[in-house]
Amino acid sequence: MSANLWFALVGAGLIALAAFTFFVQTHLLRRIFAFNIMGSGVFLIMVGMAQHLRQTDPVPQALVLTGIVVAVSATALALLIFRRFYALSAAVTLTQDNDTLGDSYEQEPRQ
Amino acid sequence: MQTLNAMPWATNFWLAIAGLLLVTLVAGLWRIWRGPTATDRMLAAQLFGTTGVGILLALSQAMQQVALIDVALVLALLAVIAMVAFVKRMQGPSS
Amino acid sequence: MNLAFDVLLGIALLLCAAGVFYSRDLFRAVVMFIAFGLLLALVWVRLDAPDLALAEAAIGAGLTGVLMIDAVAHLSAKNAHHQGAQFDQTGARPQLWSRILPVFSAVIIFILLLGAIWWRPDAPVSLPDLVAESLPESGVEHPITAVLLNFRSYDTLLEIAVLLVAVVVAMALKPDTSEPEAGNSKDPILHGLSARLVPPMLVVGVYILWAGSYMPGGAFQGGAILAAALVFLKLAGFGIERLADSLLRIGLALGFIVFLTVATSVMIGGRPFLTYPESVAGELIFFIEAMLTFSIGLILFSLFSQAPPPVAPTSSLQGEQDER
Amino acid sequence: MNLIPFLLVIPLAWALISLLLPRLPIGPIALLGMLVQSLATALLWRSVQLHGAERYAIGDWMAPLGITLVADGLTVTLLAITALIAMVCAFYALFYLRSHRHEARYFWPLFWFLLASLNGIWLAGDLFNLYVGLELVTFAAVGMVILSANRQTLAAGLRYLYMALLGSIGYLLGVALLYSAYGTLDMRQLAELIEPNWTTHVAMLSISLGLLVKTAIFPFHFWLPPAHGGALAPVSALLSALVVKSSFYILARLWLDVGADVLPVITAQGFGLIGACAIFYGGFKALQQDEIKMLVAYSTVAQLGYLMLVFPLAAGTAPEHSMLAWQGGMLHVLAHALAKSAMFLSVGTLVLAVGSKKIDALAGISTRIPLSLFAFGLAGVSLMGLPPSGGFNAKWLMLQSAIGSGQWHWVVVLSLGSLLTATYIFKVFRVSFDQQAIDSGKGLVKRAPWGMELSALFLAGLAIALGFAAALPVELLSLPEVESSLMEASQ
Repeated sequence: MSANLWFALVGAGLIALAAFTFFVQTHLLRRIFAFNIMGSGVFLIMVGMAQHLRQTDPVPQALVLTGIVVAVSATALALLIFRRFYALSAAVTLTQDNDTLGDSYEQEPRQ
Repeated sequence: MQTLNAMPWATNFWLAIAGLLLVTLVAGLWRIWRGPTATDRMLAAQLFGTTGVGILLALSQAMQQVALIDVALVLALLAVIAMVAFVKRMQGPSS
Repeated sequence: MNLAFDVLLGIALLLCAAGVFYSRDLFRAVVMFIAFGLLLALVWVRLDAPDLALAEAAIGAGLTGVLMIDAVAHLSAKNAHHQGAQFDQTGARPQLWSRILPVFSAVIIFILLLGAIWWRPDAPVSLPDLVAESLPESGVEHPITAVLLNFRSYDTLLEIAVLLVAVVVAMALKPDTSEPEAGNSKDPILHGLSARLVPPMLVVGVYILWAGSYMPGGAFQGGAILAAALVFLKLAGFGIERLADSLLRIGLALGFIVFLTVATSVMIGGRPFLTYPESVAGELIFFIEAMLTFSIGLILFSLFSQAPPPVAPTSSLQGEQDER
Repeated sequence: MNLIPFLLVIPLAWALISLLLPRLPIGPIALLGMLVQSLATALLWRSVQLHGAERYAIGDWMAPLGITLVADGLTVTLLAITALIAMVCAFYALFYLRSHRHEARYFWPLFWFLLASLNGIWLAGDLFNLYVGLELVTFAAVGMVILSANRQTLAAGLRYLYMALLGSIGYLLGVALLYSAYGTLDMRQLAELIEPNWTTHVAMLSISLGLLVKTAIFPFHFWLPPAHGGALAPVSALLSALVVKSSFYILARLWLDVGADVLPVITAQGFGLIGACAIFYGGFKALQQDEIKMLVAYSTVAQLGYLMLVFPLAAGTAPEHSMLAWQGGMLHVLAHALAKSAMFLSVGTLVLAVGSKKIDALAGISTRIPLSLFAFGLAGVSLMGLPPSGGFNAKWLMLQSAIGSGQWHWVVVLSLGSLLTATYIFKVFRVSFDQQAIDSGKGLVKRAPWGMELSALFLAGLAIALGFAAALPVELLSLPEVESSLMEASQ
């Protein structure tokens, strides 16, 4: 087994772990961790599998570089929205009463 | 790609060094897990950064890749930022 | 020897991920996450991808870690204000089936992926050969830079747009009344540290950018280092985010503007979109990359600095608490 | 000169203008940009109509190495509908955003980025490029949802962002597996190489799940109603009409264009089954809502279910039935886009006029604000699939395909779905025509700006007109064939 294939398998493990976490954790911050690690698992599979039995492949490496940058901006964005949400609601999870807009919903125009 | 010249035995030597450092890194992982205080964890993470630099340098010899020295350089420079963020945000005037 | 190292590294990575997920304490999860980024950088090294190792070292272990620490600090700071607010509480004890179902699906996902990796067919097309073949015409010597900024430059253009959109959303989220951050006095130690550390960071950032044309490095890695330097300056109490709003906007968009302008203006000569004239391809790519580095650095920093300060004004909270 | 890149350059340039020069009157400038954009789209449409599908190699690098853009009949149809709806929404937003000063500042850059990414997705011929396009759509759409930044929209935006990110990861995982198995990211080349094996199946499963989450198909629909129901009216219109279609478009392209040979009949029937569940579940939930925007949002959940019926009708059936289903499905995309955007725009006007989101608050408004209610009704006609309307034609084609291929269970689903749609549309009308409320002088309303009423009416009119002019897009939609004949010619 080559190193490439081994790390692709590790990537699969990361994805499974992160998926499990995503299902059982409702804490928004923990779900951001799960995204990041799941994404890393996908990146490992992308590079590891493509390079197995072949030479170093610059294409998936370039794609993953793009993916990493997209992932960090997604993380930053999710954190920003989460923090704003937290500042307004003091909640760290999305609960049922946020799920539907509910009876008490009236538009709150901002100042 | 530039390469460093190295003897065949040297490859294994440097790899062994890197492996040894990796073992200490796993030990550091345990310290992060145990804690008990946030500062312990943060210091362990800093140790991680330093060990990481060592591993990278050893690997650059073992795999004969000059570019890894750049990676080590970047890691060495940036590892400190998390510490600064920790000091400012967790231990700052707000707590 | 090689294999032993890789196996140990892989297991450490998995352990680290498990540590992130199963830490009851959020801060421990964050430190584990930083360690995870570092181990991942080592994995990229072992996968012969020093470019990714660079990016991961700068972004995963550096920037994302700071973002997370900042967020957790925000949670704990706010928690002091909210008496009885739910902090790191995962809700009531789950039912048995809701325990089994996630385990079951995670196992299924793992088995499916295992099979997909194990019984993979041999690819009939080999892009690396094509890349190597066309590399001389691309204007750069480093294949990954060639892929990112020439062969698949359209992806990169859209990716910068993604970054820009993230910043626009961040700006839109910013409260209209931004208050100065509390306790942002200059710390003498930090001040001295930044005076010694930020210049080398900037130099390394520029070096990584420049190296990108012939060896691992390039705009993203350089930009991430630049962003880290800026974040450092902000943490040390330099109020660089108080740049004029319009100036900041132009800086954020500069890379994208240059990229789009070059991409479009080559069409005047009858070339397709994003086709660099071969004689100046190398120079054009370097110019675009330099602008991108600047903008990416500013964008990533901006995503960090737009976050509300840890001690946010609690005026909007009054109504919420009455509701509960 | 080739027009294809301009469909990307124009929105990106306008996005930059509205971001960097906020002091300019960016609303009217946006309208000007939409005119330019529509012109370019119309020219491209004409050229494809005359000369057939076009391929465009970006950077002059040929397919597996570089990225190719494809403009075939389906693409130009979607480009046209995008330009049309976006233009009307922009016009509507000019009036609507007057009461939302803060939101207006960031609405326009996001609007243009969203448009660029949608155009990019319609045109894309490369798997990874689609990933970047999807992320751009997600970020811009989430940004537009949370523009008002109150607690509800932030919660909705977070839920949307999380599910969309999960979907993206699923999609990317599939792309990674496909790349490792076939060594290419170009969709046309992949169509030639793809064969049924474990890796392909897992990859397609992962991609499908990711895209189903992004398209909000039952049971992954739960993020959609709060996001679409809570956003500003023009944003809701854009999201329901176009954004959810973008991921469905990729799904349809991947299965029916690229992977037609590896799509097992059982998978296609499974897709149909969840589509049927979506139709009924969305319909029932719409019926239960007491807020008008949530009703319309759940209606989107239901209508998206119809799209999933394309798979069982088009896969593994005789070519003529398959073509009918494909045409019907794509016509449904167009008809629903027009009708739903009209509905959200008219509802936005109604909510603004009565000052409440409750359906009950609409009591007796039929005499006060008849134009918007009429637009709502016309759009409803198309959604129910009553003749003559685009919705009718779409469902008629799908019914024909279902009857022709002997799949009677889908006939039942299609008919019952229309009945359910009628029920929740009439729920709104029952309230608004409440004679008691009219007599008692309830339903006093603010005047709505004329432009808002007109925009909704215009789109609703088009949804009906599509019933008469369906031949025009349908003719172009049969272009997967042209695509493949081109393929043979190039070999």
